[in-house]
Amino acid sequence: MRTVTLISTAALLVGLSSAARADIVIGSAGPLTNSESLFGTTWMNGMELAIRQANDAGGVGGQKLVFQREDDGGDPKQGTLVAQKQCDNTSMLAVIANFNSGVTIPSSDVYHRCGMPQVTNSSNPKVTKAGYPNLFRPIANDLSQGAAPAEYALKTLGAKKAAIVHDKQAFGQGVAEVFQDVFKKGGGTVTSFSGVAQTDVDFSALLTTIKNENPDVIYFGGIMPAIGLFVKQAREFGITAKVFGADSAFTPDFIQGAGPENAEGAIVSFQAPPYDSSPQLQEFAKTYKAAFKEDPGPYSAYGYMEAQVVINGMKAAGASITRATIVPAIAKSDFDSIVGHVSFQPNGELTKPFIFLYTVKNGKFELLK
Amino acid sequence: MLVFDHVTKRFGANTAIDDVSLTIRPGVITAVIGPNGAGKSTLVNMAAGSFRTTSGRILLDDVALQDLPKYKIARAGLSRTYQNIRLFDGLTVLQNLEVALVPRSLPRLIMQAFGLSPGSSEAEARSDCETVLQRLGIAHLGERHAGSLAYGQQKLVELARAIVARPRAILLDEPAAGLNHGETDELKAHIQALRSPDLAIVLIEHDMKLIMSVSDEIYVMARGAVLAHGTPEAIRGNRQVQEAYLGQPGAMGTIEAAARGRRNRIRVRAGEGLAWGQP
Amino acid sequence: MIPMALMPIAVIVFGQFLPAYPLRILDLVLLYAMLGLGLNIVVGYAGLLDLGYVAFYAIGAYTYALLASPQFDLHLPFLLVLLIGAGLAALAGVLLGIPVLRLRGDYLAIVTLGFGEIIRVLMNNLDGLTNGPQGIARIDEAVIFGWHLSTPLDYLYLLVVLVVLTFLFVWRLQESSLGIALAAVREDQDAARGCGIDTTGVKLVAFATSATIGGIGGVVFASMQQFVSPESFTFWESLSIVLVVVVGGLGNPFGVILGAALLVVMPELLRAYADYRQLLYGIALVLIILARPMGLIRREYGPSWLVRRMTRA
Amino acid sequence: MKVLHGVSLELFAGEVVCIIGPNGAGKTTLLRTLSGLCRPTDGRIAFKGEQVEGTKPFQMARRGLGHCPEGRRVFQHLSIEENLIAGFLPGRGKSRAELFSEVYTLFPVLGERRTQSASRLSGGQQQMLAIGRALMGNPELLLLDEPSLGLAPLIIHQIFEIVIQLAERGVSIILVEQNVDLSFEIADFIYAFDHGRVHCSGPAEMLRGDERVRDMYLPRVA
Amino acid sequence: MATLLLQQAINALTVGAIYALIALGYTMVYGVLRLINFAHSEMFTAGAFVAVFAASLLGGVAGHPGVALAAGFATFLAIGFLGVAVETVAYRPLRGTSRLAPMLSALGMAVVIQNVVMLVGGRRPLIYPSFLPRGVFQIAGAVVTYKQITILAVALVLMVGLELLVSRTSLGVKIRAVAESAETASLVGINPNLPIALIFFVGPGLGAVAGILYASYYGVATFSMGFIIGMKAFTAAILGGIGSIPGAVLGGLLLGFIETFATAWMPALTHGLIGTEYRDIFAFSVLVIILLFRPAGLLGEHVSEETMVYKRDF
Repeated sequence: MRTVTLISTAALLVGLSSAARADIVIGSAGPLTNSESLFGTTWMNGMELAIRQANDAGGVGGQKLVFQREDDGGDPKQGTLVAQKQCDNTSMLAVIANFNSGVTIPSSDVYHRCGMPQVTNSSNPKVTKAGYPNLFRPIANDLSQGAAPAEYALKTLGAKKAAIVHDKQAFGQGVAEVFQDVFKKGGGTVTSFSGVAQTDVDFSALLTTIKNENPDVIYFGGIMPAIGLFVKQAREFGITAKVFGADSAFTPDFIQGAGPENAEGAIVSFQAPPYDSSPQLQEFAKTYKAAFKEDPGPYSAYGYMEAQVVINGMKAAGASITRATIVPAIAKSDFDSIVGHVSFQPNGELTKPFIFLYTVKNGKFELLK
Repeated sequence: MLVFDHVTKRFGANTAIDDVSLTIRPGVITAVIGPNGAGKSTLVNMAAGSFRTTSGRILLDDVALQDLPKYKIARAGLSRTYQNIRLFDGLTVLQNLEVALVPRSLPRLIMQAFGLSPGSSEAEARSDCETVLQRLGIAHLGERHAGSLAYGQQKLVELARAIVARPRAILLDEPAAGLNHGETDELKAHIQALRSPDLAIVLIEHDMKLIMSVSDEIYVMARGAVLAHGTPEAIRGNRQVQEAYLGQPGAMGTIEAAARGRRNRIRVRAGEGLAWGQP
Repeated sequence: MIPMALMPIAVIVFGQFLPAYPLRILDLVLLYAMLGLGLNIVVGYAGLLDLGYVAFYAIGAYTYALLASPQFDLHLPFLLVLLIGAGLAALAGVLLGIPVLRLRGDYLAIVTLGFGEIIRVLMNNLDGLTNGPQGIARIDEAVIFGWHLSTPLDYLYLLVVLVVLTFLFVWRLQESSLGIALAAVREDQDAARGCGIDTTGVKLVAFATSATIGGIGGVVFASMQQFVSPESFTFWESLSIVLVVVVGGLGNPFGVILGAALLVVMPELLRAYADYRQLLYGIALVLIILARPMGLIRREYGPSWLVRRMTRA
Repeated sequence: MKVLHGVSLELFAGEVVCIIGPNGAGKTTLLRTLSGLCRPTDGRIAFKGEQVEGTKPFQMARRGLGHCPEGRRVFQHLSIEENLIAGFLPGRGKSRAELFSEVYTLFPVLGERRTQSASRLSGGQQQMLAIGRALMGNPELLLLDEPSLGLAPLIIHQIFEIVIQLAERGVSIILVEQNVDLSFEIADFIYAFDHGRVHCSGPAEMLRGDERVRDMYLPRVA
Repeated sequence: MATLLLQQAINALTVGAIYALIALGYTMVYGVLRLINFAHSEMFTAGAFVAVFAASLLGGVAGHPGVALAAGFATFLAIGFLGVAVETVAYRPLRGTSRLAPMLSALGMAVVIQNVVMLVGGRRPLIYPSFLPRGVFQIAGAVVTYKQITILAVALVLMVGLELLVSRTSLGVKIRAVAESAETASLVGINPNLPIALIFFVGPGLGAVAGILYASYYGVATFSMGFIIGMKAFTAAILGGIGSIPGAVLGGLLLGFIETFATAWMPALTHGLIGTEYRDIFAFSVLVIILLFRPAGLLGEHVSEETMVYKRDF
């Protein structure tokens, strides 16, 4: 009985390792089934769009590109498993992974061991600390994401007092801390720096305190739907301070969730110019909607751009396209993407991180600067 | 010697046991009888530590039991059987008995589990258990799961579990309930065999034939108090006891008469005789 | 005995031929088998439902993460931290056990659940100590007497050894007087007390022992991942370990190992179904439980049974 | 009425049949099979001329079979009156009020304590409640499983008097009892069981007169 | 100060009422089957999504109380039937095996339902159309919304109705009889499957209503919102004494108050040492403390060791 089990397990495990072989496979891993799966799927849809377009244009070096999505469930343990699976797949030449910093940190270790070119969307500054040459981050990290709003609040709005709230998650707390540092250094006062439970939907207790502090601005480091609810409840409490949010709030859902009248005037940072700000982005949004029957998600444009980074790298890799040749090719990236100019520092960070601030005006996002 | 010394138990406003004193001497079988709700079970449960006494003391060979936790009472040498059988159904009969012989000190248990102390006591315990099972004539059931046994056998296993740890006092709570005459006779023999100079035996029963034939001393309880105390003969003749518990001597007669009266009126099965099944 | 001894050897030999990804899966199977064997002491042997087992696992993992990483720039040796982690987990088990073990059934379950959540929230909130939600990265690789463990195969060796030791230990425990006492507690706590068993005491021992194994599992996990963050220690993780035990077979070490294999491999097999993966996992789970409500291998067919059969044959 | 499982027995309307025999002889199982809690592996059961094997217990109850299980099993968390309400079956010829008053007349003590929780009753009273609860279904056949278990002699007498009264009213009764003396007194017909078989059977008076039966089943004179 | 307290009390009451409604579903199922129904939290989520669908069939809820009521009722029925179906498929075959098997089967069903909601209802947070009347009024300076009043009223009516059903009607007697022993109940002519089905109809139905109220109150629904709130509602049920209907109500309200007041005052009392991020563990800490003193919850029946034979828990 047990020998049978053993043999069948063996067969199973061997079977698992021989994944589908294809011309050139680009992998991706992110949350597809948990509470963040909205971000994960729409992000990957963006990549898929770029890859389809590349294939329509003849692929890379005559070879077709195949896109493989993997679910890491936002769980570090699954992230490393997926990373290993992708490493073992010899036809997989690059990955765009992961979405959560907490997953990217352990998985980048695995990718590094097999020399896999890795393009990540996770923004925590720590991600690039290990100094892996195969890891690239073509987006602004939390440092710029938190800094830009703080500077705007200080300089343009002339704010003196800020209340900071975050959701006790790696991303939310990260940007909130940066905001705090920059705001304090710029001479502002932080009246309170509070965390809320990640699943909170009721902020009335906290808002009571904040109301008494009477800050000029409030920074909320967190994601939807929490930020929508927060803004809504803040306004219902009669708090009129300017509210700042991070990129995950850059979605119509935020305006709807908070209610257009409440969201009015809120400021959101985002690493891309607005979808209607350039013909390319408008085109992207249209194509996306045609392909996936829904509006792009907050990270779709990043996904698209990150896939472009990989594809361009492959094109530039020369005659033999391998993991080893793609890495230096990506490092030399130098092109204008739909969201901004991409070129990397030696540590894999963008040379010039792009960050844009938007404000909600008449129920729509409008570029501030 | 097991002594209940002015024991009182109240449940809220209800007084279940009212200033009861009993002395159960070792070497004799002491029966406690009385109508349902008289407080017999409460008394047993207090001695075994399931209920706390409201006041009074319970002593086993000068050890005060009333404030000890249940397991310490068992360790002090008091063991019991239950009105509703409470065996460890998922364990074998032998394991059921071994439970009563598990080493008392926690460090020793841990040492054994970690393989740091030799398992000699385990082997010893096992042979003790087998001896007891043999005495009760159920040695062949040792490896069976207790839950799978017939009711009568379970009662015997429970008795075996109660005596395997060589207690100083044993409380038998309705051991004959649900047993038929043959089984009751067998039980009677086992109870009589328990009699030893350093064991106090308390028997709570409704089966008067068993009580009268096996016990040396009887306490009759009613409404939380001792109604009478004496030898079986004295109790049998006690009028108060008859009224409160036994029923009038003629009671059986009235049932018989009623049954006969009815039987005369209904049709008896025609042509039915005594039939014997095939063995 | 011989086939049982052959099994770990077979696993190691088998591991030599596996690519890294299945090897990592195998590592995880073994890790969960070990956690399952530990939890099984409480759930399977003593009949107490512990829904917060992940707390002990987390304590082990964070112990290693704090004592062997750049976080405080401490780099204590693996084996030492293994001992410390196991000890801290045991201590946590005792500290939790003393107040809660007199609760029965589901009340105990919910309090342990609460404890698990409290530990996770603490890990998430004590930023100064645990780095909060950011987690602790770049944890040291395990080094045992000069042997650097870095590949999945290295961890396979370590985990095989640990699982074998755990297996032998829990088997020994099950057969010892303590095991009998725990079984009595499981079957009828009050009657066990009436037989002179210090039920709170033995439950505490079971709780602490199980916590210790969880702690060791945590230390190994942290060294294997080289990264810990509160996300790895959610309530769902506790439930997964309970699933390993119950799906495999309550109280049966063989069952637990089989359960770990099934529950770790199944989601990996379902990877191909991307969006439907969790849905299919849920359906499979229900079907497995409906098919084998008492677990894949029933309690009585444990190692002792096997040995009896082998010797008889 | 028939049970076949190596066992055949029958009962006529209005009869009191008693089943005796050692523990583990299958007496309780027999009753459980009759009321549908167990399914016979083989054989047939007919009740009021209809085949009923495989019928669910609650359907048997609705056909007029009352079962007082071993150990009484009153609903401890319910009041006495609620226990009786739980046992009431509409559409069996008598209204709830009628049945209430019947039960309270038979067992005045239940009437006195009707709002109290059943858990506060003594063993004898619980047995009365269990019988009363079965009577709320206005049964034609009543199965009594060891009604004397754990009861004081005085109470046993009271309960058996009630049993006779019920029989007088035309309720058929199957009684499983360890107390052979009493069984012999009130039964019309007796089946003695052993090892899942009918060891011997016959009218009570005939059995009582038989030497072998007395040796086997009646207590030796103490 | 008094206004602030009053305001917080009103908020607490609203949240507590929602917890209580969900807790009822847990406690009823537990009372009858001794089963922790992990799938219940997903009934709550599914209810919120189904209601929107039902309302859209009826032409949208905006400003039309009749539509909201009809959609709510339809949802109650739909989720009720879903509950019965889940019981039939996933729990009934496991009756009488082990206690853990149905519990984990319920866990599997929770995963299934959540993923179905995700795949059908979408991953996007659903901006929730309010099923409740809008508007506010003031009591002693505290702002009370009509939403809050409606939530309290709906919860109150449902809870009182349920309590009356269980304690006063003969159907309730049957439910309680089956809860104590399905076998004995069947012997006295009760078909045990009916009360159980009823429980699995009403419990999820109430959960679904709670889902609608919750989503309407906060204005958003996500497919994954059930898990954490389910866990808290279950805590509430345990807190009140599981199996007891008034206990679930008390537990739910208490939990609402603990969370609201602890998050409001704890940061001030501890000078910011313990912030609102600890919200989730206030509830658990209180739970642990209460259970230490009352091992069967606040209104749970204390079972004496000797009157009830407590064999194997799991």
